[in-house]
Amino acid sequence: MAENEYIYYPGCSLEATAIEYNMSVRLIFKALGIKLVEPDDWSCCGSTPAHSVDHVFAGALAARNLAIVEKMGASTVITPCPACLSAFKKAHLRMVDNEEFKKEVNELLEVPYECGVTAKSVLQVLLEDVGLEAIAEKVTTDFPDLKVAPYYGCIIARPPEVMQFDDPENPVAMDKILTALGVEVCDFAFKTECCGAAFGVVKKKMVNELSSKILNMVLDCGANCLSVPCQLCQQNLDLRQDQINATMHASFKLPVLYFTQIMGLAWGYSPRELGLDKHNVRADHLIRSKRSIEEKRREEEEKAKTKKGKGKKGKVKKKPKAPKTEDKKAETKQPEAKTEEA
Amino acid sequence: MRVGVFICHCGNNIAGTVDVAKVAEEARNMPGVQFATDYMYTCSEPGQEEIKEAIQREQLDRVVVAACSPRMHELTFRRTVEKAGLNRYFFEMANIREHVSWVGEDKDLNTNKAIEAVKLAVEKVKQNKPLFPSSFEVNKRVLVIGGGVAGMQAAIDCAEGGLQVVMVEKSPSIGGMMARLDKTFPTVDCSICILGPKMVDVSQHDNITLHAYSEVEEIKGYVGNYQVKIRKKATYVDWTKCTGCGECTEKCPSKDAYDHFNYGVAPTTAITIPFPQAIPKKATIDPTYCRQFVRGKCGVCAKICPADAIDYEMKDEIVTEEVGAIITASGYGLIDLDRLPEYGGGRYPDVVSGIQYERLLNASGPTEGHILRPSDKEEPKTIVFVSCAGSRDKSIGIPYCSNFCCMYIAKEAILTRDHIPDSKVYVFYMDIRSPGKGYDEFTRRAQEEYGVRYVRGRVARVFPKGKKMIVKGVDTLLGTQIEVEADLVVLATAVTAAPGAPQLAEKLRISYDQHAFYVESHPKLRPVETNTSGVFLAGCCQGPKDIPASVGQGSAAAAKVLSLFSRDMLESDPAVANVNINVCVGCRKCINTCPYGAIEEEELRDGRIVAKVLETVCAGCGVCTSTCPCGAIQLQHFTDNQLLAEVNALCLS
Amino acid sequence: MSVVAGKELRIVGFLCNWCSYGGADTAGVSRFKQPSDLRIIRVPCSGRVDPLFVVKALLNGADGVLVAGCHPNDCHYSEGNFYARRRLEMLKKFLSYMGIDDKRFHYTWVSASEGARWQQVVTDFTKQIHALGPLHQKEEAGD
Amino acid sequence: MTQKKLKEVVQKVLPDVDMVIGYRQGFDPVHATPFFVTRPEQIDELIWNPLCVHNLASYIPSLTTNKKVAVIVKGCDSRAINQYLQENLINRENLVVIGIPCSGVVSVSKVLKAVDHQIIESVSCENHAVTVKTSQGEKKLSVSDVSPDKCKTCLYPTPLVYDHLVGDPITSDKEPESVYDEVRSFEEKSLEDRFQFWKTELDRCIRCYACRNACPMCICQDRCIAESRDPHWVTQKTNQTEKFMYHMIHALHLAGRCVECEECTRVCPMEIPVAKIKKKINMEMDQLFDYKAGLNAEDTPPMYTFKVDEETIEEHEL
Repeated sequence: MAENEYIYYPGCSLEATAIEYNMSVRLIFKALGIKLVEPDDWSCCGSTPAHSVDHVFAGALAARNLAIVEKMGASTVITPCPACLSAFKKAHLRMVDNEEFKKEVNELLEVPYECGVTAKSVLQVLLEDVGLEAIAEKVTTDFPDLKVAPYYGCIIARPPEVMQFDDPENPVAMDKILTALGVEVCDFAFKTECCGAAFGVVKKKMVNELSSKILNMVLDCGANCLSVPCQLCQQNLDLRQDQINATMHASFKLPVLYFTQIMGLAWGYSPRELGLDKHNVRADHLIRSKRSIEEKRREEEEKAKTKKGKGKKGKVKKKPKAPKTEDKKAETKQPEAKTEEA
Repeated sequence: MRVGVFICHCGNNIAGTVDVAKVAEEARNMPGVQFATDYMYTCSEPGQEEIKEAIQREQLDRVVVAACSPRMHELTFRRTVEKAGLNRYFFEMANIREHVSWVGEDKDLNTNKAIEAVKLAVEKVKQNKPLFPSSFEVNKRVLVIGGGVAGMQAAIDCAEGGLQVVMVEKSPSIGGMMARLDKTFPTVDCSICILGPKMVDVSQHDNITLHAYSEVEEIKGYVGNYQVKIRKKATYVDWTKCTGCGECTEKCPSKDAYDHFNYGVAPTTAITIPFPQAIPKKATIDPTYCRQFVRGKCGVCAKICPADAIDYEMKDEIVTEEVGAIITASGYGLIDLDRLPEYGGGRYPDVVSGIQYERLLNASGPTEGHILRPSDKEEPKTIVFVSCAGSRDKSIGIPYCSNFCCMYIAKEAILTRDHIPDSKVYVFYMDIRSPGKGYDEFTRRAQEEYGVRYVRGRVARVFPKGKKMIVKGVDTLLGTQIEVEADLVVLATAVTAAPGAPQLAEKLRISYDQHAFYVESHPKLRPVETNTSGVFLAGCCQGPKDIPASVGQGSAAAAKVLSLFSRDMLESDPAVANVNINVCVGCRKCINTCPYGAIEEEELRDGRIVAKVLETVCAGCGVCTSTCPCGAIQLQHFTDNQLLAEVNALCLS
Repeated sequence: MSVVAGKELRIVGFLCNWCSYGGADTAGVSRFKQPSDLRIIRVPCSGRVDPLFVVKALLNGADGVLVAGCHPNDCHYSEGNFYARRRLEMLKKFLSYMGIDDKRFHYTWVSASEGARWQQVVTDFTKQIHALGPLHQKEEAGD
Repeated sequence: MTQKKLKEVVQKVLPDVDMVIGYRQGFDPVHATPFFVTRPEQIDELIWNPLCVHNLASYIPSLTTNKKVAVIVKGCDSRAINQYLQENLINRENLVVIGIPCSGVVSVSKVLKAVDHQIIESVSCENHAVTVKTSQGEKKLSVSDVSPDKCKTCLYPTPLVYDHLVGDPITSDKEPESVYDEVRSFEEKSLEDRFQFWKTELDRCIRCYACRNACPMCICQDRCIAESRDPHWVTQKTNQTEKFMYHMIHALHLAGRCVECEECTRVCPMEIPVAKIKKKINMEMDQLFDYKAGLNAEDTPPMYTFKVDEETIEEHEL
């Protein structure tokens, strides 16, 4: 298939609740002159309750889509959704190193999957294929008020042997991209902490606690919004924020943006094109003041302060000023321990 | 041919899953077998007697013992048959324990497999030829690689035993890790105070030649006669002139060099003397920071040096030492803090490693013994220690226990309470491993007398909150999650093999495990020997161990060398290559492929060129034999016909 | 006596004394259970294994041949396994040309400490040979 | 004309050497035979035509140690000389190489087939054709129709090493890749078919060792392990196993050394395509180590050296 073209699997939620993620992704790839081709007749990725009930079935759901991609003669499929991604990768890897499983799965498929497709996240291809230079080149606008906490969620880099991308404990892919955009990225400690989305329906109370911890940490690290690559996190933290405020006696007002939306903004697209109006917590106040990067450069040259990292090892990050924080209850959910699969 | 076969029960180890009687019975029908029996413990005194008697009684001329691995007992039985008057190479072992009884469950299959193993050995032994070792002289000098406490002990013991010792230390001073420690457990003795005298002994002993800031470049030869090339790295300071006065280090303008000795707790100068008790106490320039090298101009040290010892033009120098044995005490490494991102390792200055903390505690450290946290040089009030930071963690490929962390954490905790009486000290631990004399009492003192709070559970995450570091973990005894607001976090970073350990092992031709720790000949019975004769191990290069264990191994290795050198001549293994000059066509392929250059040309009277093996140089790998097209050069004891006999025993049936 | 009919196939292994034979010992000491088919011939170094031994075994009745030596760079004789690697690779590529399935011959590296790896190698290779079945039933070694 | 030029060169060379090895008419018109010229008056007997098939280089290893020898080589034969030099089996000082660019020779057995084994009365060779006269009359055969397989894939018609070149260099019109087509097409057969093929071919082998004796690289000759008892690789049994074993030995000992002169096939009385076995290994050597035997004297045969990191060899999974 052509150089500047990707097979693009949006996944169910990007057609609905997370349509703005879809919009922004398509927009930036358009801007990059890269065509996104949807596989015809793509179906559920299997990251539904299926995988907790029947591995073969879940595998087959994923493999069906991979088989379609394979038939299109492509060796890579990209998806914005971490859940789809992990479903694809899990099924693929399992089929590769377990002939038996592969057979069972393919028996359920009209088109067998021959394990010739690598699934990648939109995040990964933007970082690895497109590259930071290309991303930085396109930047036109700077938003001085924007202070972003990069929140990755639990699965985009975990388990490492499955996702094979970035650091499972301290992912940095999104940080790099945001930095390349000239956005101020805060040192956010809860990058991969569980937001509880999975229990959204059954254990509201716990979810609220977990989410509020994350939002607290956002404030603690001096950020005023979150950037996410996962629509489940987005939905959970954005849609649920009022509920969290209510149950946790907090008053968060933290916009939860897709990193692709922030890219779009920095590249000069309008909030509407990027579907920012679709969020529950609006980011308008953060993006109201903006300037062209030329202005930015000029202003910065004026206050030419040189700050150098000292010593050999890791440069010293500036201390985040800790604003209002309540809630220091020891009761929290155990963050996902590193998975131990031989 | 009169072969005797002895099947060992090895108690139940073999007899449990192999019908030894049947094996013996089958053996009796094998062509050439004169006598076969089974015995409870063939390696026992009476067991060996039985073999000797049988050799006399049955006039056996070949012996096969089916028992454990030849790597275990081949030597034992070779001696036995020799005592009974046979050539020691008229013996073969069939491994029916490690390779049969211990790995197979089905008794019939095992028995059959054992029978075939015996058949194999019988066919081989019938092809065996008597071999006679030749002897060669030993160069009674020993090379010690590594100037840590293990290496120093080995060097001193060898030197005291009258041997000439060459010590190679890669850093500018000997002393190793122990020199960096503030105190030692469980006595809380001053580390450098007890190490210093040893260091002085090393430097002043007439029998010890010290090459500091040097590394082993290449090793040639074999036990008794090694040639070692040593690279003396350029220090850019003429050590024959340098008096160690230290003026240069005060005046040096580039003050942001990485301090290897202090593990980068604070920057240092480009020209340094690592620590006050350093031996040799000489300055070294780090060209990656020195302005003279980076910017091409500076020369301050050169100007102020009273001894005019600075030499920016200095180059590495290669010296060659000839030795008869090598003790490697090349020490260990520690994983980088960056490999522990969940603990903020490498990102937050107030998350330090145990060894860095030692330097913060130490009076000659960058903080002169005041515990000040790196970020703002304030005295921390709450200090959290995290044990097993990387150790026992499959997910980063370190499944093993680092051995001494539990103890030094207890020590550092105690010292912290001494330094800062009003401090709160927490230790997160998985288990407390304190199996040593006075060790458990020590960890208890930490808890009971010094009020260190031990929390049984792992830390999930460490992150900053204001000026504090939040340590988020679980208390498995209370069954709850806990968060501690700490001022300083100390990680007991996992012990790894020393950087470059595999490369050194390859030079030494010894093997290393998947974690690059060196492999001893036998985990229980030959802990300081390697499979390369003449090369011995001491200290942490073999695996994490504490000071007394390292010192013990140092002495043990020295003892091994002394006993090796107690003979003037060594016997060479006669299982070397041998040329049949009537067959050799002089194609020189063996000469070109021999890894040891042990084969040369020889011109016969009729002018024919044939290959000639230098017996003492040949190590017996047999590459020549599999290279020779006409089979003229044969590795003794593993000749084509011997291996073919084994193949045929298995295949033609 | 020979292989137990129906249960076993004839598999010959050439193991270097320093790494792989040690690895097999380690597997034994750790009681790592393995299929019983393999018969082990001990050689000083994988470099000693003339490809002709493999051919000889396969032609004379072996259903599979396994050669194991020290990992590259970790050869007790520093270079032996480098020669072995080239020569055995050549053989592996050649066998099937003569009509002998190259799956019947495998060479690999196992160090003295890799008992678990040895168990894996033996188990997998034995499985592979059983999948291929006996090599010699059809063609009789008639005189 | 080449034969004339050849004689002039030999005239020049002979005085400084003990012998010149060339060709002369054999026992019948279709057979040429090796000819050792030691005296000037013999020079006139020398011939050069497509019947000159033997690889004369095979003779030199045994000679150059104590004699000064000149040898006449075709392109293919010349690779043997380079290979000897690589393995320093000959003394170059004592060797004068007279190279002849060769536009292809004939396979005598193919010629005989072409005239269905009639007694041949005369043979005349003119540009790229041989005219064979038998009692049945004359038959004109184009050389390319009756040439041995090696000519069909010949990349080096002009000798790669020589002191004197007789005639003008010829460049090959063959595709280097096409050289191994034979192997590739054979590998398309099923494993079983391949085995059956060799089984039937090698079944004819009478272990006369002609292929070995004719092989320029079989330097062991009468010390060959196929005949020795120590080491005892092969028994005297005449079964398939031993026949396979013998030919495997020959092939593996030539790994990275076979110069593709195909003397082995030429001399086989049972018409077994012996060279076909080696061709496969040559292909592997080419693909694994980018090595063809006998191209230049400085190479090291790949089986006698190694790289610490072999880019072309990856570990085999089970």
